[in-house]
Amino acid sequence: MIPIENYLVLSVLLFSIGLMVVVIKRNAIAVLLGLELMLNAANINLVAFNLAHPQRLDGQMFAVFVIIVAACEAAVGLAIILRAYRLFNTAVPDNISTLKEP
Amino acid sequence: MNIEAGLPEKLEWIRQSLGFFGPELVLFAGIIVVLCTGIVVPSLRAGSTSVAPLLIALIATLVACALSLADWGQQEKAVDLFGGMVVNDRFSSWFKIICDIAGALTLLLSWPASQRRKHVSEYAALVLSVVLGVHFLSMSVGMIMIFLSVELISISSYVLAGYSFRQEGAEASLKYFLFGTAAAAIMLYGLSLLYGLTGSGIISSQEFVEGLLAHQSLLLLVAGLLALAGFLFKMAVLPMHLWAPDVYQAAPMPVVALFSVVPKLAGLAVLTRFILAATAYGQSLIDWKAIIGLIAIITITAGNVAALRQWNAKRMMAYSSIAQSGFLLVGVVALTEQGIQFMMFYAAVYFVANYVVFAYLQYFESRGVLTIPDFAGTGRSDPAANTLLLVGLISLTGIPPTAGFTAKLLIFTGLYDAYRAVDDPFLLWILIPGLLNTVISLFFYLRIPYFAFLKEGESTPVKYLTWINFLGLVLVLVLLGLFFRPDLLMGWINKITFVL
Amino acid sequence: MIYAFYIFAFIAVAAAAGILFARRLFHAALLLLVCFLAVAGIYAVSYAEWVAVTQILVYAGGVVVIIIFGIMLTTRAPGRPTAISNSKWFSGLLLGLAVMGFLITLFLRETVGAPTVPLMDERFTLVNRFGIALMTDYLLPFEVAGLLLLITLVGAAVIAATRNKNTSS
Amino acid sequence: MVVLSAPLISGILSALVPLRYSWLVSLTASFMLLLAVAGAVVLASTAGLEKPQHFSMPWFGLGGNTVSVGIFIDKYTVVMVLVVTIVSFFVHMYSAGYMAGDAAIRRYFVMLGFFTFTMLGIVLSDNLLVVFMCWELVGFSSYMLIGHWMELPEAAKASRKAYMMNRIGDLGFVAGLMIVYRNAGTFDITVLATQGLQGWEIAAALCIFVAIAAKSAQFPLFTWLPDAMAGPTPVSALIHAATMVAAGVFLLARIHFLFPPLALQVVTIAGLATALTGAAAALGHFDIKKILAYSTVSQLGLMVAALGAGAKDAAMLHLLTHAFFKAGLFLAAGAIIHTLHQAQMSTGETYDVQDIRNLGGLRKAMPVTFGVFLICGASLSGIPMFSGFQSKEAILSSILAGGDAVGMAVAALFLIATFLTVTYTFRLIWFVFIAERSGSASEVSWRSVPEVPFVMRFPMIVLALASLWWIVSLNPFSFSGWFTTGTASALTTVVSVGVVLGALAFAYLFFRNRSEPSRVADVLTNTFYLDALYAIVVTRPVGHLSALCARVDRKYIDGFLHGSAYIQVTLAHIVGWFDKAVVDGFVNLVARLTSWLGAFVRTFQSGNIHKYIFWAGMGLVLLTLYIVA
Amino acid sequence: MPDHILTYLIFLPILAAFVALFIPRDRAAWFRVLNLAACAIQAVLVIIAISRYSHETGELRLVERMQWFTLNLGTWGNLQAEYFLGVDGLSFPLVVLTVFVMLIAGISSWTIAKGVKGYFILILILNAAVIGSFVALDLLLFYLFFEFMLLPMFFLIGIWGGSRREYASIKFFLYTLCGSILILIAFIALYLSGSVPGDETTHTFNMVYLRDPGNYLAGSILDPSGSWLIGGWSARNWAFLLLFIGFAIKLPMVPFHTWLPDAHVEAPTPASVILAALLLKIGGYGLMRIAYPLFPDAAMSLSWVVGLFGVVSIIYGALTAMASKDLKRLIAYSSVSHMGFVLLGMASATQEGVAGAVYQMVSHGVITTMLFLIAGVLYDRTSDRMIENYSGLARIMPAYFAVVLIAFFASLGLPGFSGFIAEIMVFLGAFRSEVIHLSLAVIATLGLALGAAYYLWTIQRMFFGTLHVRGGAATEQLVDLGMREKVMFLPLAATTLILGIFPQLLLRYIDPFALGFVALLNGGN
Repeated sequence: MIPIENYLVLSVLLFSIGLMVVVIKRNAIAVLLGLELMLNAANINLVAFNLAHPQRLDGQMFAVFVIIVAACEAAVGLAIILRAYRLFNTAVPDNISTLKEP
Repeated sequence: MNIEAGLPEKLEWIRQSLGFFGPELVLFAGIIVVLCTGIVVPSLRAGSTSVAPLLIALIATLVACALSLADWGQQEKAVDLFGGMVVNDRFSSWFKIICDIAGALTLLLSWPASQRRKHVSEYAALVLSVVLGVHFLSMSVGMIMIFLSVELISISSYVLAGYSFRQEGAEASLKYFLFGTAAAAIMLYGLSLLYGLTGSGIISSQEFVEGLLAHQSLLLLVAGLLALAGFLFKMAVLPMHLWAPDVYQAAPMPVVALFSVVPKLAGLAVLTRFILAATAYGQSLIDWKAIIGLIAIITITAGNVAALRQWNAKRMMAYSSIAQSGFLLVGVVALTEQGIQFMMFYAAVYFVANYVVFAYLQYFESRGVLTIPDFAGTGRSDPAANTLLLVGLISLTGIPPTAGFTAKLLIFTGLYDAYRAVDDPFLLWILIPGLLNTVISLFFYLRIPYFAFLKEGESTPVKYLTWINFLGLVLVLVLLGLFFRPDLLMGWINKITFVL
Repeated sequence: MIYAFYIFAFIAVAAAAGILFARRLFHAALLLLVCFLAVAGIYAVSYAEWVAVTQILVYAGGVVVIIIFGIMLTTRAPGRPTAISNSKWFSGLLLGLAVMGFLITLFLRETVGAPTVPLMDERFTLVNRFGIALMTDYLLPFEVAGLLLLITLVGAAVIAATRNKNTSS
Repeated sequence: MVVLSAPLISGILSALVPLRYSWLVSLTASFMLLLAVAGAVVLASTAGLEKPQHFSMPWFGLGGNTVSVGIFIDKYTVVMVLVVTIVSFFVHMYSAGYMAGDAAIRRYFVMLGFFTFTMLGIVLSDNLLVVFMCWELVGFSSYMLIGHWMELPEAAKASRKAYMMNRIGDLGFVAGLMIVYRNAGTFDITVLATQGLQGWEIAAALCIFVAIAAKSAQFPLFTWLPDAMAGPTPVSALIHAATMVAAGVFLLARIHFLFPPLALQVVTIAGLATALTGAAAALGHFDIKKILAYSTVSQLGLMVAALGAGAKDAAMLHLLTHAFFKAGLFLAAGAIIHTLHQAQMSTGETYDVQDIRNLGGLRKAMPVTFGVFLICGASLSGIPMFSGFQSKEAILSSILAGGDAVGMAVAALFLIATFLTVTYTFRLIWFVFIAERSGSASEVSWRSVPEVPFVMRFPMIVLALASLWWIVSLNPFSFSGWFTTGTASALTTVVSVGVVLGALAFAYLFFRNRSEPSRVADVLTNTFYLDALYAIVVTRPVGHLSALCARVDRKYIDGFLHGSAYIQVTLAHIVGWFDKAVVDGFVNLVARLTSWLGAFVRTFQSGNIHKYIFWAGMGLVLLTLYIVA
Repeated sequence: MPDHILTYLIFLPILAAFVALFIPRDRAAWFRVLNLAACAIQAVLVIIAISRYSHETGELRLVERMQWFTLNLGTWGNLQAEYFLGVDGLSFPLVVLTVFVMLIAGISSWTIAKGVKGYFILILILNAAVIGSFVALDLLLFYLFFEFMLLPMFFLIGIWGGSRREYASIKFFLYTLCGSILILIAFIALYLSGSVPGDETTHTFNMVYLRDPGNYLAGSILDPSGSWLIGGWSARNWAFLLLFIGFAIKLPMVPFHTWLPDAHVEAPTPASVILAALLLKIGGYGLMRIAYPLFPDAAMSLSWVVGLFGVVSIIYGALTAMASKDLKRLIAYSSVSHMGFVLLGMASATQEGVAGAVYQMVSHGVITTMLFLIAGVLYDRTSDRMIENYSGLARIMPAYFAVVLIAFFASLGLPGFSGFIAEIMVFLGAFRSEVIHLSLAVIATLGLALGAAYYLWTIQRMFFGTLHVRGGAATEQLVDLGMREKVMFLPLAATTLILGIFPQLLLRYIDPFALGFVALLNGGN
């Protein structure tokens, strides 16, 4: 039997690596990768916790919906990134900052 | 275990649930019809700037509003729908009604030709989907539904934020998207932990509360905070507020008006439900009130002081809306039935005042007035518009004779009452800076009238009898009316009951 | 089975860390694919076959493909790979390690509840149960997810369809 | 009522006369005053002198009490009413000539009528509060009349000084009123006379005496009176010689019962000091009106001293005689000034006509004036056969009546003052009328100066006649007449006559061979440097204090707001967050502080999405840590 | 009650303002006439009110009372606000004064040239708000009117003001708003603690109910038993202090006065007039209507503070006035000084003192109107108010000089004018008071001398001496008063004179109030 802590540690690792990717990587697509990692981390939690309640499917079902949502996010996100790329000629948000405190 | 067992009952439940889903179905139909008009009717497609989609969407929101109102009568007690994923009660109906009207007003504000340059049908569909998402969110008690509704609102919002189709629009979209997705991921992580700790995915369920009480630990606190992050993001509350000024600055004005009210109130609704559950109806050891109070007071202060030095009217209103979220949270802090009722009153008043302000900001924007110094001299050329705007701003500040005063008075009364009840000095410490912040807020709210009336500028008189003035007048009369007869609105709100 | 878990877990973390250190965006995307597959493996050993399959189909088959598509479209000069530059190592590591350390400490200190071995219902496979649940208990989320996809479609279309010359102020 | 209302109507009428007919003013005003005189005579004859009469009616409610306004008539009142109305009438008449052609003649007669009215108010009122009101109002009319020629800087300054000094005295009156009200609950003089104060008598008496001292030009508050001579001479005659300044003496007599012995001693000392300093100062001056003014100061000092010594009747008698002869002196001086001004206007010369160094030998040119001056001067000096002798005699014998050492000392000082009086009077008359001024360019023109017109001459003559002995008693050596009774001992008569004659002789010998009056001492000319002292002790400190307050106001109270804001600004400079947006008019502490905070909040808003996410995450972590901690 | 005079008084100007909305903006004369007509009708109403007012006892007259709203606060009970109007010996003279001054201000507004429409609408709103504040007997209603005065005044100063108008208007706004926030805090505490008699669950804003200690809920924050301590001090004392400071800012009292000179100097003449003659009175009125009667216990124990600050204001204001170079600034500081008498009289808690304080409010309202109009006359002609730039004006402007004399001497407390009666009553009251030390009264008398000093000095500098004008203006600009100006000054001068000679005309209204006020204070002690 796999102890639940193992799942949790794994998910935390993925989550924080995802967070690091989000903060560290400059390219918007790389940031998107990090975000996907974070979502995955949550999914691992959901699946793992569902093990405690085998007669119900909440966790797994949640995970499936998260995957769908993640796909939507990715699609819209990429569309937005592409558009920004087209307008600014870069996919690095740091180089796009017309909007900030004056 | 027989999985088929109870299947007919479940189906029956779904069938009955549909009966309570009128407004949502109307909105959904609205989305489809609007999209179809865009695709099917070639003449509309050609121009893509026709008002027809707006009209249809407007009708859809109004019908949804009417249906929500009609629901009101039957909602003596809350009804669980769709396997307990959502709950239909007066609390949600209240927010639904406000958001429907807000959606309708947004569509009205989008009416001028300058606001509909491209993709009108898609625009209308996206607005409707935000409203629909809010409908879901305000009813949601299941984590899955919470997450899905948040995402539904978010994804539509990302697109709407960039609807100016200019550079900064794209930038705002991008920032909004990255920040929003991060917030969603954090919230999701928190929700997953909460699910693990309690074993239930429905926050209003008995199981969830028992699970919470069984796990009064630091981990629960962290999980709750992570989950809160998502709601705070929707409300634009510290520390999840950073997206708001940039997005507000770039998005088209009707969309900003929508953002400043609709997702915020939905976030507030779900946050209230969440906090009610998280405190386990008063049995929890973790002092969620204090946490929310802390967040609220920091938010109010930060929003107000940051707004002080804004010269861009929209950015200023972004910070203003951040601060106002803080005031809304103060209503949650009290976490008594009255406290929440006052918060709902405040929400309604805030919504009206905010729409007055944004309606006029849009009006002035169309005349080339973007920054606050641009307002110089407009008081002379356009006194009617500026006066109505002034009333809106006064209401946001909370000065008589506007409903904003009554709302703030009630919010603080609720807080004081909570203080009396539990004798927690912390609540008093929220009360005092809250009042002081009213003074601070005056400075930036009155900066627009200050420039408009006091500073000299070129002025060419304009017509009074415009539709925007009519709209503004109606809204302003609501604000004034609610000051003189707040009982009219509170009478309705008093009918909303909670399981506390 | 526990070994399989550890192997998958190791692969997933390693691939994730690889993303962090990857020099080229394309490599990062591929590492993400590896990570996704490993996570799918973890789902598989956790009695969540349906999730695993969805993971592989949607993530590996969909998301990663879109991302790679996106990488290609944002490549400035064709043929030259997009390098990903990093910044804010300090703040990133600070935040990430803080979260990591904090949560791991909490997890190890507090008992979350021991999972039990799921009791498989013999008459229905997991897929059956999923199907029925999806059409009953989870009907509303299912519909909303559909709506979400529709909106995504519309939104992406709006964004992509706007032909905007690179004229900016 | 006629007495009271006639001057008021005169004032109002004067105001209503159209500008074009302003010559009418003097006519109507004089006529009204004649009515007042008639009323006063009737009053004097009917009211009788022995039995006081009292009428009053409620005026307004003051707390639980009622302030009434009413008339209280006794012997002193009758005397004062007569003096005021008669002198006022003659001054009105005289002014008709003196002020003819003045641009602001209407204002002049308005104020003159108003003054007479308020003066009569002081005299007739039965109520301390009303007395105080009239007291202030005579100050106001005095202010207006001194400053009548407003273009003259010294007139403007003198009027302000007079009013200010009176005002300061009035503070004492207010304080006295407060004490009276606190301790007695009423202002009614008749009630106060019967029930007295319950405690605080000395404080009340001294407070009120401060007011009296200011109004009656007592030491050390007399410096305003010489300056007040900048006003028209008839005004000086009426207000600053005969009536207003005597109001203090009158009030002192009227509320004598409020003064306990200790307070009376203070009064005596102040009176004597005034008498001596005034007389001495009169010797040191060259301005004809100033000399007369100091003479007035000195004589008032004598009256006050007499009152302090308990000689009420005698003091009032001297008030009466003094009013007539001093008014006569002033009117005569006015005649000289008026005439010489006219002469100057025809010759175009400019010299100070009031300076006795520029005068001399007027005896021949203006015989009537000389005669008047001589009679009144003799009365002032206390030469027998003139009223002044009798009233001084009355005072002296009253003082000595007690027969104790203090009385002797007071009497001795009194005689010294008399000696000085004779000296300066002689000096004045000698240099103005008798001594020839040789080599003066203006001498030629003097030969031909005309005597003043009849409207001016008549009042002078009447007043001179009134300075003779019969006004007191038919017996020129007795003061026991219609007003006072009693006899002086032969010794006092002899001594005083001796002093007077001795002084005359001394003065004649001293001044005979001098061609020009010399400066006696700077200390006298500058009236003991009292004004300089006031400047150092009062005026300048108040000025500095006022400037300080203004500075505090601008610098510290506002500056507290601004200053703490500046600190914030400096900080903001250092940090680099300061921008010009701050200087937009929200100059205040709160705004600065908050905008500093605002700048802090805004620094997170860098536009960098990575930072946004970082700070959001960090915010959550910090929030958690805060809650956990 | 069928009598709605007070309602008419309040809503007539609002109606007029509404009518003015529909008049074309270039018809300046119409607005003037409209404003005058409104004021004239108000005057007629006031005369009717005077005829109906019987002044024997101190109770409220012309009462109008309606439910405004009742808010259900759930388990906590109800919040009741009433439309509750009434006048007594305190407010009635002030209402009459308001109508009178508004009429004069309306006449003096004829010189306003720019933005006439907005100007008169603001004036009319101000009119309604001031009257409303004086007659409202419900705290919420009072606060409504109180706040309502803020913005019109802000704009009047800010738009029609002088060169530093923006600074002045912001400063005015900041100060007054801070004051009103303090007041609001106290009001909230009041309604949280007070209830309708016989119904513990209904919280009320009704001032009359809140005067009765029995109507406070036991254990509430302002429970008269004083169980609540904040920082070791009774919550009632704190609430009194909040109200005191809040109203003292409005009064204004040293050291919260610095908004006043700036606001006055920059405001257009009619606005200065309204500000000084009426708005300052709201401060004194608020103290006497709300702070003192609702917290008699705290008021009695803190009276020495009130008195002390009153004396400080008297002396300090006078000294600062003396150093002022600008005529209007001088007048403004003189207002500070004179309003100090109101504080002193109030603090004495004697019938004389209280009546004197009310009398002083009315009298100062009339006199200061004249003073500001005087400054306005000069400013209209030369746009220069520096005292040192003028000399010898008396000769070329005799009528103006006469008015100046009357106004200045009335202001410095010459008997025969209303100011004297007020001040002497205050002194007499303060000196025999048992709650403040009598030395305060003695020190305050110095204010009389200082007042004389700065006025006389001003007269000497500006009106006496030889004629010349510095600072760019030509002597020819200095024409004497015109007919319209004479019409403005005449009733004012007559009023101050009549009130000075026949004080009972006013005192018969004030005395019953003062009697009741002192009884209330002593009863609460």
